[in-house]
Amino acid sequence: MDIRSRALQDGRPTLSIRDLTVDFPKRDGAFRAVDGVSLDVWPGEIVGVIGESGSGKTMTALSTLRMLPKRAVVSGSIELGQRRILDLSPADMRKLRGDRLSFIPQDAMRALNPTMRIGRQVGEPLVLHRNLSFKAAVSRAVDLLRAVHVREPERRVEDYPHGFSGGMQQRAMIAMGLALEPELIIADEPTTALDVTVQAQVLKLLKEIRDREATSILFITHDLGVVAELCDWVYVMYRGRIVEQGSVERIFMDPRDDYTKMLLASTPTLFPREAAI
Amino acid sequence: MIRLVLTRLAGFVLTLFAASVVLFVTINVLPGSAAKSALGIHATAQAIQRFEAQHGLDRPLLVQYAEWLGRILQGDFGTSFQNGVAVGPELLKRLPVTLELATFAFIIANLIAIPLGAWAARRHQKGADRSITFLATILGAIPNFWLATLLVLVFTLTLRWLPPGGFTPFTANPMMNLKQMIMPALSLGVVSSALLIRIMRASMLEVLSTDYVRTAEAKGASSRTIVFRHSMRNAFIPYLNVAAVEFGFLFGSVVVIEDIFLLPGVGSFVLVGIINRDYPVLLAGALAITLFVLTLNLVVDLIASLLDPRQVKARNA
Amino acid sequence: MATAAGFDFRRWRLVLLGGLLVGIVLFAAIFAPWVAPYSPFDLDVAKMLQGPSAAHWLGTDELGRDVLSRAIYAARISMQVALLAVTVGLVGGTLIGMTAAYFGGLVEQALMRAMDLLFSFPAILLAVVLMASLGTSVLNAMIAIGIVFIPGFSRLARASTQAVLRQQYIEAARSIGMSDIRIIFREILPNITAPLMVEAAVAFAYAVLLESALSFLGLGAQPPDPSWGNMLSTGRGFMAQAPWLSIVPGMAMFICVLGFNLLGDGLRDVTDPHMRE
Amino acid sequence: MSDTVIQIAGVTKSFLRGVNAVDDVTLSVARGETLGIVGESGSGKSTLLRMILRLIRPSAGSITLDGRDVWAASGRDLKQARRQMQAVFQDPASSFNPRQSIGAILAAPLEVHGIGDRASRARRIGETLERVGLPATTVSRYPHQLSGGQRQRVAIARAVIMRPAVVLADEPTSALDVSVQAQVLKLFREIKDELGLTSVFVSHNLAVIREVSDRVAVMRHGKLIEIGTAERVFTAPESDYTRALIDAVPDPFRRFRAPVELESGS
Repeated sequence: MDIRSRALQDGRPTLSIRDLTVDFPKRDGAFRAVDGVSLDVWPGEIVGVIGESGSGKTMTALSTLRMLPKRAVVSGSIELGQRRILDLSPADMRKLRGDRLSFIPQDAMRALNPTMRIGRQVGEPLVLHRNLSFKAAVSRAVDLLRAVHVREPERRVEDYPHGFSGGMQQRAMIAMGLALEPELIIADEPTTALDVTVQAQVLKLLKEIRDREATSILFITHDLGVVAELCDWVYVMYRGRIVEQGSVERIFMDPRDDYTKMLLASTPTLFPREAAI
Repeated sequence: MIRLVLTRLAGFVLTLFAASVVLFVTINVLPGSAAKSALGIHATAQAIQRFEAQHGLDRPLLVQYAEWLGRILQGDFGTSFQNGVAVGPELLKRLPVTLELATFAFIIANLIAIPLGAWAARRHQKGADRSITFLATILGAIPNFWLATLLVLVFTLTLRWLPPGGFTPFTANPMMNLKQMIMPALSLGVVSSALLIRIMRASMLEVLSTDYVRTAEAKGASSRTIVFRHSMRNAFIPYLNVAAVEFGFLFGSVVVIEDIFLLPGVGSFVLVGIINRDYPVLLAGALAITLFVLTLNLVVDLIASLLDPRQVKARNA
Repeated sequence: MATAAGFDFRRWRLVLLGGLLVGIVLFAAIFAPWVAPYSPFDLDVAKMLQGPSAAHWLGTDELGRDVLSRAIYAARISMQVALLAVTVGLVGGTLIGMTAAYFGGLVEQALMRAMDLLFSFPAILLAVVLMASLGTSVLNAMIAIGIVFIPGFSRLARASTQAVLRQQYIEAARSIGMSDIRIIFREILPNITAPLMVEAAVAFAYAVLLESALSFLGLGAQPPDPSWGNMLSTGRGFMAQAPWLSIVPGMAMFICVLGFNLLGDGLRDVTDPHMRE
Repeated sequence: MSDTVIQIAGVTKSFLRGVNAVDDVTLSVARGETLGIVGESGSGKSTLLRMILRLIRPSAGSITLDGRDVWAASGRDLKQARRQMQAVFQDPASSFNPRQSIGAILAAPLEVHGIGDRASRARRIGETLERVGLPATTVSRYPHQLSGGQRQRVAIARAVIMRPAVVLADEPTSALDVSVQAQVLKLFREIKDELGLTSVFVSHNLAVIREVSDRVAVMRHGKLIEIGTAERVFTAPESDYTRALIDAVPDPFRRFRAPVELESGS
């Protein structure tokens, strides 16, 4: 059943990573954080990358944004649309970020500038990439905030981040990421810091965005539950490698790799396990 | 907002009051006798008694303090034990000198520290950062009164560009005033900048490593935009507070610098007061310098609060 | 923290460089009678104000005394004053800061208000006023400078203690019924010594500067006892004829202060957990 | 089985701004059972645990352990209460003094309560380490040399070395990866059964609470929303809030069948 129905799609994947390797040089040799990872994200698809700490999932995401620590040594290829990301000049890469490719981090409270009004922060991609004035960008930010269901956005754009709740801050980050209708959104554990009820709302919002805008989302997480709720396709990472990939149904119903099986067995659940058949 | 200012002002007044108590008590438990230094070592016992009675030095400390405070609040700082001159007007004459020196020194220190500190942080662990840190280490090890001496050696004795000292009011001769001010201001400012460079660098490094700077990078902001739009304001908030306190801490050096450059300011007034054990002079001078420092802290603190929306809101709530 | 792989020179280079400079000054101070070529007090009017020569490497002063020997003996006074002053500041400040942080509430309010007040006086002014009050002598200089240091150390000790108090091992210690005294000395003190030692090195440098300033103003060491401050003060009178009288004591202070500052910076880097790999 | 070990009656903790972190909570814990307390951030669950542990003083109400008021106790009674009740904290990074070896950390509670001599303490430490699945050589190691999972094993060792009657755990596995969490939870359950411990287990993770608890208390904004057997609370919640909480959990096995638990002999 592991026929990749998505491979039958026309055209090319939004994101295509091939043989990605990330090394961190140390005094004695190097630490290999990512080891030959290949993955694809197709248009309108939500792809989950799941792994425990140290699995290399975040490093894979940061490689795509070219935002790894400077001492990291990267090889392989990453293509976003037709662009070979690893070959771009720093200036061209900068033009891509926040425009064709946006990032939603884990901790929205820390990710928002405490001394800048929400509206300016949400609208800033338009200032950076479309030469809008901040005034025009803030009025666009009102629409963006409305689209992520922030109430009274006209008033809220004047607020500073500390006036927002955790869930609202994450909505603002998502609005910022959507500003220029990117081809790909990379989300790194965007709901881990949130309470479950708020998390559920944010996950619903992400699905809604995908359905509405047909944006592709690369979703990094350690939480199998979130993957089951949200993703179409899953990559399981362990120690820098992808150990298994498949549709979300296949991974959960018929895991093949021992590590995936162990992960599934370890996950606590509200729905008691059935007796062995 | 108004509440914020009022709270800070109240704190300022309270601190100033407490400082006056500390200074008064410290100075009035001086073991050395004021009478002896005023009247000479060979003064008779009666003469000393008469002197102490005349200046009220034989009464309880609390009474003396209350009276002194009462008079000060009316602008009367008493008369010098040494020469009977009224302290208040003399202090008033000296204040502008020290104010000018302090202002110049603070401006010089910040002009050096802010760009260098920010630049070092931006080039963290690169050549520029190492050079600036090295410079700060060297500057920080130079005693400011030695730097003053070296400046005189070079610019006065060798090059003969600048006068060795003295003071001319700016209104009387602006050029002369600046010529006389530049070496004292440099001695204080350059040495203080060493510490401020480190503070600015640390504040900026802190900000540059935050998640919101990473967000700006992920939005496609250039390194310039990141520094100027997203980092400066946030780095300034801790910088200003720490910088003002540290500058104030180092500002006591006016006592030495004014002595070296024969500046008739508050610092040299304090020194005269100490050498002659002239209580009214010493007290008035020390209080004036403390007032300088507290005012600087107050102003800077208010500016920093204005920069920080979290504080403005918290105080209003 | 030398690893099995060998001594990490880069990490320790500032400590080594600072230690070397400090070592030279300390050596001169301790072994002054053996190191100094002449007595610091021997007058020789025939040789007054002579420039550097083979007999007198750093020249002679206005009374024909050997400048090198006086500078070496001056190191003794500086080191004595600095050592005692830093001890007063460190012990006093640590006790006050730890007490304030541990007990909190009114005790903390009262202690820290008092420290803020003391800190609002410029350092030299406070030292000068205290010296005027105590009388001019080397011992009083030590006490005055020590008092100046108390607020700085107490703030640091308080902040460090508060950071430790937020750690769960303090809750763990309390929950097993450990006494306050034991928590303070066994759980807290060992974890705040590193920042205090760094501060002590920096305070040492500042103590040398303060002592010199006091002596320069005639409030510290009294002639004919040599101190860098009073040597510079006298030397300034002969700046045109004998510039070395102004340069030598300043250079000595510079080397000494630089040594302690480097030592402090180096210790900070070495003990800073962020710098560890 | 029904005798009460911990009785919490009308306990309230108010902080300065007039908000109650814990608001009039009454509940009891029976001997040998595990009570799970679940809630979102700001629900007051950790504050409640800390009040039982005598780390935060309640503004009102009483907490008794075996019939003795925990907060009124002093001297010997207090020492006795402390001995009966041990804690496991959340953060494996900060719950140990970084300057002390594991041996010194485990010896501390024994020393404080004057239990045994040097040799017998060392023996007891060795036995306890073995019980939590750590090698005897661990005594000479320092916290930063251990992994998160190993540290939580040490934390459990520290709690049970006193042979207490009650163990209070505050999010003990929240900072761990799921595979390690599963091992630590398994160890916790085993030790609890072996020693017949009574325990209170606080977590924001409903699934973890379900796995370890006999009874479950749900808290929100400082109030006790409902309490009952784990089975009942999770299958037939009485309050809308509990229902909403359960529905919000992204549980993989809501959509997909749960696999049989592995025989994790590791």
